[in-house]
Amino acid sequence: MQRFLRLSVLLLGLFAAASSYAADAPPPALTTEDDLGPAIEQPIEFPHFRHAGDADKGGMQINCMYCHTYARRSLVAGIPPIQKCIGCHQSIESVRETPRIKKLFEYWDAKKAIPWKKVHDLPDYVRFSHERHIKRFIFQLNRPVQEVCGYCHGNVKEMTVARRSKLLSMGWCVSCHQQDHPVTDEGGTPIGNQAYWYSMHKPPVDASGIIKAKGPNDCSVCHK
Amino acid sequence: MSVSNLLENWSDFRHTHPVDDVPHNPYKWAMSIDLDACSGCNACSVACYAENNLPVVGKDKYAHGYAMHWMRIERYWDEDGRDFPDQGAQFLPMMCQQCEAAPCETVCPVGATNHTPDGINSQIYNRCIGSRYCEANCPYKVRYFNWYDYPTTDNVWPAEMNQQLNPDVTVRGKGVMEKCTFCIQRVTVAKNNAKNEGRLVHDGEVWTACQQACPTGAITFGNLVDPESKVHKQWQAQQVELAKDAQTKDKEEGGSELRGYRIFEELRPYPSVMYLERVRESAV
Amino acid sequence: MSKRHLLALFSNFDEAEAVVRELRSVRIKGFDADKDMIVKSPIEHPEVEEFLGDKPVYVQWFTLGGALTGGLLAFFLISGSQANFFSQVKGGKPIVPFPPNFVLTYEMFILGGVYISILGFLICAGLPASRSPLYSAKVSEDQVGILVQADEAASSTLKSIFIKHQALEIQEEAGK
Amino acid sequence: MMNSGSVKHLAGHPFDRRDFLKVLGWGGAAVALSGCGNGSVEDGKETVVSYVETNDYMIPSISVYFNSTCAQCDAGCSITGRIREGRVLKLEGNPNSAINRGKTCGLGQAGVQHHYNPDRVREPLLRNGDQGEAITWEKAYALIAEKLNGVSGEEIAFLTGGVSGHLKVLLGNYLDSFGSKNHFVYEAVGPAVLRAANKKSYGVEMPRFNINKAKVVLSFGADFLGAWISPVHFSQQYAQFRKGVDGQRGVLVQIESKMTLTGANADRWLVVRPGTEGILALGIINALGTATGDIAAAVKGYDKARVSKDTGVSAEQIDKIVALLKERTPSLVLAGSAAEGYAHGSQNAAAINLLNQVLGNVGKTVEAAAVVPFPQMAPATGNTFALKTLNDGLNAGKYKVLFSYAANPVFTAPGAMKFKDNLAKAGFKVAFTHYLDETAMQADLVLPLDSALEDWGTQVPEYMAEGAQINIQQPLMEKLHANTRGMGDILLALIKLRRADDYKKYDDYYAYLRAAVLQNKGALGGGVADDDTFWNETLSKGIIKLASAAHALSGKAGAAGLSLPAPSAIDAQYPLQLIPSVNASLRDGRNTNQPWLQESPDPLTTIVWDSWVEIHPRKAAELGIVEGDIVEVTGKNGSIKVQAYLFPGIHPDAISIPLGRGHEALGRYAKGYGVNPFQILDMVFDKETGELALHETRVKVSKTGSRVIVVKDEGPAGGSQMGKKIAARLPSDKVKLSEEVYYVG
Amino acid sequence: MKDISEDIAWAKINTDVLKSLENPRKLYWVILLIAIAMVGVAAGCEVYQYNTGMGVSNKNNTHVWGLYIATFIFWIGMSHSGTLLSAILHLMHADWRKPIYRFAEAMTTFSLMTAGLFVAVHLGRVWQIYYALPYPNGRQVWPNFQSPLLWDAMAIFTYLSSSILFLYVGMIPDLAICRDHLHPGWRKTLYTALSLGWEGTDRQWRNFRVTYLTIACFLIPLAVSVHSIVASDFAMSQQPGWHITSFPPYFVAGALYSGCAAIITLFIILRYVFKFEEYMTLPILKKIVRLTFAIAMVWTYLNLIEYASVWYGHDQASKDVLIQKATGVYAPFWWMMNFCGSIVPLILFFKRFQTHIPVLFAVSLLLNMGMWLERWMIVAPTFSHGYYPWTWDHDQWPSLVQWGMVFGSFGWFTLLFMVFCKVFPSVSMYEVKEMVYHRSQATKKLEVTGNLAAAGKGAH
Repeated sequence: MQRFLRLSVLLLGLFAAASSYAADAPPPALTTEDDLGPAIEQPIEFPHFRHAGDADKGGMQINCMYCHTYARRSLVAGIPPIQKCIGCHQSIESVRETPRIKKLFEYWDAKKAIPWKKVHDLPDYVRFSHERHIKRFIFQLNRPVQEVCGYCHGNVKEMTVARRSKLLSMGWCVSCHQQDHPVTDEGGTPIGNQAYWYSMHKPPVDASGIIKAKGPNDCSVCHK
Repeated sequence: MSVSNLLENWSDFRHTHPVDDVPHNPYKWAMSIDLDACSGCNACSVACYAENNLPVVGKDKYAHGYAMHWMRIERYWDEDGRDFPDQGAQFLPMMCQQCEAAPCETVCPVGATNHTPDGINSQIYNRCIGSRYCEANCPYKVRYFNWYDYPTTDNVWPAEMNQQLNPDVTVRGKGVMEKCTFCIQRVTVAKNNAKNEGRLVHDGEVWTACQQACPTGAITFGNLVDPESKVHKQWQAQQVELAKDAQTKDKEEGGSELRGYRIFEELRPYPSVMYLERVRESAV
Repeated sequence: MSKRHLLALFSNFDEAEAVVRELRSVRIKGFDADKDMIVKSPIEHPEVEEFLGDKPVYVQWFTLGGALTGGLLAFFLISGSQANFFSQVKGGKPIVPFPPNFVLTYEMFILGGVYISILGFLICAGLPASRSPLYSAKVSEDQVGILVQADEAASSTLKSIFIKHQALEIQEEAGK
Repeated sequence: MMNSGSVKHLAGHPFDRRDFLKVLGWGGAAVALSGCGNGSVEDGKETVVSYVETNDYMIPSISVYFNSTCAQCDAGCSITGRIREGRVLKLEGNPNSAINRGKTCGLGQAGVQHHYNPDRVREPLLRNGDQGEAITWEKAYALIAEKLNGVSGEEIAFLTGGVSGHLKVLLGNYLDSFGSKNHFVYEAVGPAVLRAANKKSYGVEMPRFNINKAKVVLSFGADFLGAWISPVHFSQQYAQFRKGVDGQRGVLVQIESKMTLTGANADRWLVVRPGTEGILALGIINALGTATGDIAAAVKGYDKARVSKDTGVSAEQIDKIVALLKERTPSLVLAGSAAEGYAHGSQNAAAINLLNQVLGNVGKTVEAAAVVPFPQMAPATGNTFALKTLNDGLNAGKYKVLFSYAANPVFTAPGAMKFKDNLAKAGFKVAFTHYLDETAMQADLVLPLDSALEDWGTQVPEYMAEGAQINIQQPLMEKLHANTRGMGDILLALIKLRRADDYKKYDDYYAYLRAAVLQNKGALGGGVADDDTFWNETLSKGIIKLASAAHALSGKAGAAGLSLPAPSAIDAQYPLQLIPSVNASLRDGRNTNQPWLQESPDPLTTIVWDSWVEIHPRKAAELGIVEGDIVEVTGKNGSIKVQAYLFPGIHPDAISIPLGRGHEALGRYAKGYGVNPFQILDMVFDKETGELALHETRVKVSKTGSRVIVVKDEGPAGGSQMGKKIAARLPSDKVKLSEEVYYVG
Repeated sequence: MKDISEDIAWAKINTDVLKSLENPRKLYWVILLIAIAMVGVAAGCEVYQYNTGMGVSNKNNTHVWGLYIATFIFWIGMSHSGTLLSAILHLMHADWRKPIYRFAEAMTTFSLMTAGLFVAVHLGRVWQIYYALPYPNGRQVWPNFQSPLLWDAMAIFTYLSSSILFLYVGMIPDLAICRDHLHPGWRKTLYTALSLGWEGTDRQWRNFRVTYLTIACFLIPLAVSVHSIVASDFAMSQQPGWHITSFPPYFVAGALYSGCAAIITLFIILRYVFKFEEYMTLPILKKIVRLTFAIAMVWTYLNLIEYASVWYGHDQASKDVLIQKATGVYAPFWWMMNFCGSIVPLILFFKRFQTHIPVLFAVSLLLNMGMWLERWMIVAPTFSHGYYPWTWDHDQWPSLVQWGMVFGSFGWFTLLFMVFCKVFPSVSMYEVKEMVYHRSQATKKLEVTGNLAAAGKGAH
């Protein structure tokens, strides 16, 4: 009898715990979770750490958007045209004869596009806008570029060939979208001359008068 | 968080849409279609095929009722028993009416079709499991189901043709329900541009594919909330209100001389498409 | 003091009843009729309970608890999940609508009731049980068995009572 | 939507521009819903191909827009292509053009399907028995040179559809190089009779019709909303006409024997006995009573009773029309192809034009069109008389080498003409084509063309909406197939073989075109702008607007020479008149291989993917025919079997079969769908112009006994609303349009 | 031969019933093989449909639902009679239910299992069916609880699991019998495990009785709710011909009706196949038949009410659908349904047919066909003749794939049922004993009062 009482209490407890988890589940801290994607072999082993890495580690601290120039104005970050690589590298004699650069010039001379492999690939029914996220976090909230890009792309400045290091699943996106981010300065002035509107809830105003809002929760914003 | 969220925002969650107060801000996309201008030429329908990656199902499948025309042009004859249709025919472009109280939304078991804050009845293809309840409950029968796998096994877009596919619109595989979305991909682009400039979308900034093609300009699309928009002005001039199942003007003695009406208003789906009645000359 | 089990089989309830009454009335040292006697029968027989004396059943409390938990849990779980980050707006309906949630609450009320009743039954009836030391397959056929547990000293008294009432068979636990 | 900003960015070297149209790796752009069987793309394997070099405005995922000209029909609408990652995705109207003002028709929308069509010819093909053998262009040019060697100009014939602009100039020069005058311009369903009649009545072939300024439009079979001349332009005018100039809504009365799309939109659709449109026009003139002089004399005999008897239109109805025409001015009378497809078609058209004259519309709603200041570029308009001449010549064995471009006479010539047989008599046949159509199948050498969205060119529309304009055609994307060539490039290559010195300075047709335009910079409105700026601006606008004078318009043609035959008696053997109808999207059948058009329901019958014969329900009941019966339509020149559709909008003594289907070649979406009524047309010609009288075929209809389910959008309720308020309608005296808010365009 | 209306030996009950578990007759194998073949047909259809797309079932954009949904409702309805027999009649102490309720309950369970399959078969993307399950997931998206389909899923899940539990709990004493009286082997192991150590002690019986009663009490409202929720799939929609207030009771009546008819069919089959003549006696059959007749009349009444409310109602569209049913392409089926549902049961009114097995067999099949047609006539005509005239489609005819799946579902049901009958006792032994006991007690009392010499109970 005792045994079964214990069993029942246990079962009931599990049931209650599961359901309270289901209803009250805190957003899993997915933004920090690492989920390493497959290692990818690129036609040219591009050294991100050299270009974007910190100076003390031999990097040149080039802004991500110097090369991924489309990110701030379109859905995709884009791969720069070879033109861009050549623009710098034709005057950098020191590395001219290294195998990677030689390969680059081979492509350039043949006027052939480099068949880069996709690393961060979302399903085709997802519409992810680099532009919106960059506008929001870099230009409005003034967060550092590498940090902002790193939310999704991980610590690229220490990578050679970029490798996916975040989950990029829907739940992972949501974990960030459902957090409150400031949309106004104190006193309710919109940051960056932005027009804000909210779908269902009036966003909460905190003590300093800053309004914070969640990211969009409307399915059709991200799904096409 | 959810239960506390529930309790904190109880009144929000109990808000009945669209009956209680102002439902949409700052956007409510709506349309008006002037049947007197519509010539039934089908340009809108073909434009829709081009914009929204609609598959051409072919003769056999069309015969079985698998046509995927999100926008269909219906042709009605007079029913006065005369030998010849001497008042011409009646054309009606019919597509998803983007109902405010859409019968399709409530019945979807997985929530693949929801009401957006912009007042569009969104269809999330990747969420759809194909129960087809939405179409069963649609009074207008304007939802279309992918009965076959058109992109692959049916090879609707053989090599080269597939390069025409619009990358902003998902190509639907088998088992998915689809319908007119008011060209939501165009709306999204316009909203993005407006946001960058810190403003709202202007009237006329976003056109639906059908509207853009329509040679007679019978279709007007815009933001019903914006008092300056054409569509708002038309709805206002026709005294058609969104959240009503019968318009005040129609209740007046002697009937209305305004042309605006919505189809099956009395079923209370509160459609977002207002039609303007066709006019026929009384002198001849 | 070690106890021994005795199982007696009877051909009908009348005989079994008589045995039980006698066992309850006689005082035998080392044998407590309320605790040490179990009647096994092939069918459910309400009279057995009458002559065995009033023993309460608690299953219904499990039922009540289960049903209420199920119902309440359903309502809050559903309402809570409707009010999550993705509030699915349905035109013409509030995000947390009552009629559908009540329907589901009703179903979960029953589900909880049934599940927990079964759980309660298993607990109260002591199932699954390890097999008792003495058992006869005849009990599941057509005979009524009385299993007693008594001090060794009392067993002969008990046996005589059984025999008096035309026990068809008496099984005795092997001595230890 | 329109990102006009990016269009301005066009400044840059033209070579670059073509480079930018390169297709960016679009693996990721072919969006798909991953599901069972459709592999997910999330395997990190997919490649993303970047540009080698690029310009600032080419941003992946951002669309750019380039202007060009629609080549789906000859109306000359300007289009704007939406281009993303180097692929043209969609065509919209170019708002700069007065012809279509940013609008398109369904046919125009399907232009991308012409471009991406899987059935396009990709290599030059040389006949080898029944097979086409792929050869190189060098070999093809050499072969042509060889075949032309020693052939006199008289023995060379060049058959084309309507051509204009620099292509026409180049073609003319090429023929000149042989001293050949044998340029046959053929259009199967062009308004050739109308041109002649207009020339006589108004002094110009193609005046402007201001539907938007008219209060009443009386249209004798002119399907101006469907397939007549410039439907997108007229549709826009029609929308304005419906709103009215001063709040008075325009009234459209359509008079025809088979309801067209325009007829379906009319306030009053009058069914008229086939061929008696002219009689009705004269009857109306008579009833108006305002005509004087020889006109009055000419119409004297056309009293209401006779007209009513001849045409089947009741006297009461004529009175109503007359009253309407008297009350509301200006009006506009249009003579359409339905009135012209008879042996007396020219007479019909003249009588109808006379009505315009009597009503005083000439100069008001019928206006002179602008003159194109470069006559050599003005469109060479086609007709069927040209084909007949060519056919006779072929039959007589006059031609050794025949070139064919943008025409498909094997499909569109009446079967009785035996064009296919006569074609075989030509020694060497070269077809410049996009598809292996019926004519290309008969050719000895097939040369694949660039699609209209890959090619350079200029086009001068025949129907000028406002001032004169030249349309620019430019590539909207990189060539899909390496071995196709633009028609201009081919002609340039061929002419270089003849007159190398004159043309060697032009590398390609693009260079020729650019040079030719810049040469006339002043006349083309370039002013003092430098060449590159002017050229780039021209390309960015997509059209060149020309300042030019209008033609002189005469409104006093009178009734001289007008004689209309009495309606012919019903032929006992072939009692029905066959009306081959021109469908707005399929027309003469050149676009049939575009699946959107095949699947786009015919507006009136809602039938898709097949042909049908329209029969009036009364007639059908007489013949015991129900919908879906396969009937045999037999004329003097053969018969075709086709499904029946009961259609109330047709004269009971007529039946109608749409043109455009019934291909035996062309491509997977066209071949084997429907029947080709061209094949059974009688060889009757218009007495004045020699044009083929399309509507003069007489047939009989018999059941074959088999029956099919008609594939159409309309359900079993037919066109009935079943008492529900779905497509509603109000009489005009109940509506105050002037109080409404409306927007046109 | 003695039957259970007389006093038969309890040991014989055990032997008779246990005999049915072993050494199947040839006929059993024949039926089983046919059933497997039928399931094979359905499986083939499903594979084809899964790979090619739902289009092969020949539905279309107007007729989005077809036989799958109709058959789904049919099987759900079929399940109700088990509950009726085991729960309602249990509460009413109708002891004639005892020999037959076990298989009726099994029928409930298996028809629910069959119905559940149709939900999956019907989906366009069955591989995504987990989207419809409410479980905490990484996407943080929940299904739409407003959809009657989800209520359906919930109700069916509750009903199915409760029915299985009810069936199982009621079977525990019998499993103990099996354990005690079978030779060692896999069966014995199975029964030992499943009988949970049941020994028929007073404590077990006491709690058993209360639990059984409680679940029975729950099952009744549950069964009613299940079919009224299925009715809500239609009644909650807006379509003409579906949006009818009387649908829930109408569906419930139809459910009980088809279930009773199915019980008659299975009764006759089992009686013959397992030679249960002594247990499934004609008086019991007569009682079921009378019950069926009563329910038939209730159904007929509700059916007529539905027609009447549509006919006198104000909704022209609904009226059109009704007219379409009676005169359109579906007319033969609609009239057949009315004939089978309302006219055929009148035969049961005649006493001589109430125990006439061949007639009853035929009638019960006809009744079930009528009920199946009823479901089809609810689903299809509304699609073919809905609100929007332009999309009317009167010509839709289900393809062989649909028919194959419907056909196969009967095989699936039979398969499950036949396997059940061989693994578990299909007659409740302990309850038959109770029945026999109570009857003999009653007889004894009669004998005592009538001073008749009496033997004790039992056969010894």
